[in-house]
Amino acid sequence: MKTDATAAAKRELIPLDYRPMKMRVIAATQETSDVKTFRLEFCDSGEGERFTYKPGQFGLYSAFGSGEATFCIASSPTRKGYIECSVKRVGKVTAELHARNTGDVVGFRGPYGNWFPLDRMQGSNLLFIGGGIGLAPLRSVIWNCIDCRDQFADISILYGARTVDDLVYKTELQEWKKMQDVQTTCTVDPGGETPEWDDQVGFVPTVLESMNPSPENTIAITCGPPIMIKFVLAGLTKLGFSLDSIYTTLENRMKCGVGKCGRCNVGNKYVCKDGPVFRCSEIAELPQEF
Amino acid sequence: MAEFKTYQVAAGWLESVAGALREAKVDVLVPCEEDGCVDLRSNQGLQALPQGYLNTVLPVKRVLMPASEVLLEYERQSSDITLASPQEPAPETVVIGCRPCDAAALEMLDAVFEWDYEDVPYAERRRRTTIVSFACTEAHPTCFCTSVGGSPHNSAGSDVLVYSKSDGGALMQVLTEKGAAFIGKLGPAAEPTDAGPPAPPDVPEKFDTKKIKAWLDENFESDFWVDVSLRCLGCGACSYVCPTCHCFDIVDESIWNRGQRRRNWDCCSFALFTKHASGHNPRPVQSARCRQRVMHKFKYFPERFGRVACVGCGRCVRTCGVGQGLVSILAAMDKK
Amino acid sequence: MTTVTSLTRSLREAAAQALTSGEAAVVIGYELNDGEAAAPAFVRAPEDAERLIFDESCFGNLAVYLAKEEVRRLGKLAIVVKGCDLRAINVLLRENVVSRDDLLLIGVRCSGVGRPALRKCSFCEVRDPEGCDTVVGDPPEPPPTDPGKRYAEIEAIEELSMEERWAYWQKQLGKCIRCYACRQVCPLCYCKRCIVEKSTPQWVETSPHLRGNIAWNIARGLHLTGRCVSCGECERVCPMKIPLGSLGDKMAKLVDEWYGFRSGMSADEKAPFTAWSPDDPEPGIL
Amino acid sequence: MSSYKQASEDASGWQPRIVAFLCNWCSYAGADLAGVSRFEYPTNVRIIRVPCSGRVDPMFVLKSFERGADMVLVSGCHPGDCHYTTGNYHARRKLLALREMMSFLGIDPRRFKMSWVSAAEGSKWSAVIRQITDEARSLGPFESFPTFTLQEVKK
Repeated sequence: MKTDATAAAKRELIPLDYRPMKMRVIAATQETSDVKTFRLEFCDSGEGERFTYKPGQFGLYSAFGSGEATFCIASSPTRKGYIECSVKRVGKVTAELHARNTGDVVGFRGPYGNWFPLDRMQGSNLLFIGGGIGLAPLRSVIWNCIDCRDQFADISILYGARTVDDLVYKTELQEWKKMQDVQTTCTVDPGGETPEWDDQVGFVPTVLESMNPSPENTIAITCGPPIMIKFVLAGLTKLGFSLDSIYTTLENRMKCGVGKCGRCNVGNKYVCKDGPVFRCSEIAELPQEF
Repeated sequence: MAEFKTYQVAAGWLESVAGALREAKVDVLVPCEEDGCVDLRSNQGLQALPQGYLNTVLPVKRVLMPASEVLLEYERQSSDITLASPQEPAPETVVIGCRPCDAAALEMLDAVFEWDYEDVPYAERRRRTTIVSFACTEAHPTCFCTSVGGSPHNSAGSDVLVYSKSDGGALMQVLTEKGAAFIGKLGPAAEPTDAGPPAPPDVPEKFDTKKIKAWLDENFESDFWVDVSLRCLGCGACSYVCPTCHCFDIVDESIWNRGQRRRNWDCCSFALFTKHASGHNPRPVQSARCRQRVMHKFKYFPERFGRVACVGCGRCVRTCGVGQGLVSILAAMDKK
Repeated sequence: MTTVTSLTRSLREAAAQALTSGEAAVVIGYELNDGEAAAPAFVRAPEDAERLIFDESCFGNLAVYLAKEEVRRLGKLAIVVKGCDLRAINVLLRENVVSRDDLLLIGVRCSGVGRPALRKCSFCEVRDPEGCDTVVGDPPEPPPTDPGKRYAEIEAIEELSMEERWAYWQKQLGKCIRCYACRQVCPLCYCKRCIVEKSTPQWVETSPHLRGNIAWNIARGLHLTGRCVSCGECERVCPMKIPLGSLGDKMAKLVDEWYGFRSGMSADEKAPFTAWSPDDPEPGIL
Repeated sequence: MSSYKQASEDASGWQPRIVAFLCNWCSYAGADLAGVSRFEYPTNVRIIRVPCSGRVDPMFVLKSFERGADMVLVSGCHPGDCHYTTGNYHARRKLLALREMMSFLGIDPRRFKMSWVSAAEGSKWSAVIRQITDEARSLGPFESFPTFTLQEVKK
């Protein structure tokens, strides 16, 4: 079966020479002290017109001179003409990207990987649970769902960060909160609140339990730091969610993005090809190396 | 599929074909010995071809996937970037004298580099490279090709398989169109023959890959990994000399506003291989990294591409500085 | 199987004794590996001490394991050492990587290892390891040649012209594939994060081109200056057979001649790069 | 000042590039004094100020060569005069080891210089620079060192 699949794939090989497309920064927003969001448009408008992607897919962003790094596309494909990505400054490439501003050119290869199961999500209640910079991949699918609001039942968003400053997409969180047909809850870790903070205080899994969402016809999608995911999964299971109805993304290191360099290999999966979006029931069967 | 023949050539064939190829500006790579190291090199006198060499230090992999190669070059202007492809396209290359195990490994590299996405730098070189392997006449105690489905006369991956004779002549089995073109360079010196190949040397089977796969399926978590990895120092020698290991890194190197993006060999034994910028490391200990290397070759790769990612060349056994041979690990699993 | 020598027998006894008494949780020694040469062994039960051997194939320097996290986790370590290995341990002691109290040293009196004998054995002056907790083996034979030959190999390179030296090293270092076997096998390369793994800024390029290889080998050579004990392990494990030992020897010769210092001869010494004297030679300083 | 430059510029217009790491307390002040005192010296030297000559890691020197320096100079306080007491003693051991290793590898050790220049030695500074610039010029471009070689990226 595997060999058949390989043979079939071989017939329609996509040539890849690792050459990135050039993209120009058209807006840069400082989200927190160390997270910056870039809005990028293709320098070559032809490339821009041919470019399509689905929420959850990722790309490799080049800061020429420092290298490439992998980030999800944080904007929704329903918003045409640009892509956005949010970058946390932690190392060499991200520091170099942070130095880029409006008008600068960066490189982009992609989109790569799979995407959130929009087909399966149609007609279901959606529960998004994000932590920290983990809201970036969720943001793509959240806006996608909001932009096609009538295709889905209830939409709930739970988002937390360590401190108020660490909350990303602050204006969009306000926007979501104002929407009648979206339930948005934000929380910060105990001690991370400010005197003006008027939402929840507590860890995401704790707040999740107090929200007590119903597993009935609900798909949960969660992204965030590994420790949060671990406890969110435990919480959701306790609430009656099956692992089959929970999705998350794996964030292994990648270099090629197309299943060759071996870096993101977990079990017989390449996170870059078979992921980054995984059903939690699939993840349960993988070696725990992520 | 075209029917390919077997040919017979007399002593001196190598010099004449290499001469003809070099005249046609083809890069001819042959094993050469220098400082006790046999390796594939071009532009050398053929008298340097060592007799009775076991195998080259580095496998043929390094011709198709060099230890370091330029993917692209770039120049930053004030508000733009100019990109350029690497200098020259890969030259037409003929590798003469690699071993059948190394050639067989190319099928595994093909599987990785040419599924779904086609890796252009690799595929370009692959198309332009002809592989003329020398069948083994003797086996080293570290060889184990027969344990992983190969043999000293394995024709997989080769364009021509050469059976050398003691008088300097050879029997040449043509296997592909590229191989037929190579024989063409020999002209009438290559006579078709019905002669069959000599008997291969005996390479004892050391383990059963099916049993190993079955053991691996059940033993991701096992003290075995901790025990066998204590010796491992976490260097990349075994991977770098491995004909099938293909993991790579992509780095930028720049000066002022110009630079290049390079692809370099990388290795899952290195602690930094999977380490995130945040400090989180999915494989934080050497036992996990050793396990990944074995699992990838004997479980994950077979599940994905239908064959083990090992050709039994024995380089890892010979190269390891602390006697951590893959064979002893596999044989131990086999006995479990 | 060869007959068990009296040396091996007393080694096994010493190891079993250390494990039985609880003085050590693990004995790092040598065992027979697939018939051929000896390989590192980690013995954790007294009855397993029977696996241990000592013969001329025990050339590896086991001191490298003392800084390895996974090994240290096993508990208190006992280690089988030759006199030359002890020099590396002396450096680890003086650099506070290991503490003498946490270490049980089983010294082996050695008459040279390697088949044929390693070059370093031909001018060995530490055949009788000093300062060990236990020492096994008969008094060793005196070394066959004089220690004056210590730097013979590099002296041959030094005699070449500058252009010849550059041609030689371009060829040798050009072969490097950056597998880092030299670093990993080195008992003194114990940094948690090597300079080549630091990317902000990237002092040493990771690509195996000549530029990167020169930077890497100079960086490694200088980080080992005044520390290297010339155990020769880097050269032994190099898959590309680069004569790495002569880089270490060159710097050993330098600190020997300029500062009268030889690394690892005792655990109390002060390394040349942590010491200074107003009268240090300074040829060529303007 | 132009007289010096004109006298020694070679036909192709090539000029040696010299990177100089100067300690903040002595040599940098010495170079400053040379300027204030209007001592002439060639403009081929690019000065990088460091807190102490002991701060100069051999990798700084290598990086300079990788990026096209024809000569590297490290200059600090005279022995005994280090602002931090011993920094220059450490620099002396460490950096001369680098020079010896360069020499062993066949990398011309004349490409690496050290000097002791105090804050009062403006004239010595200009003499040192004149001397090493002349030497760098006679040695020619440092082509044997593997610097960056990039193709001309065309628009």
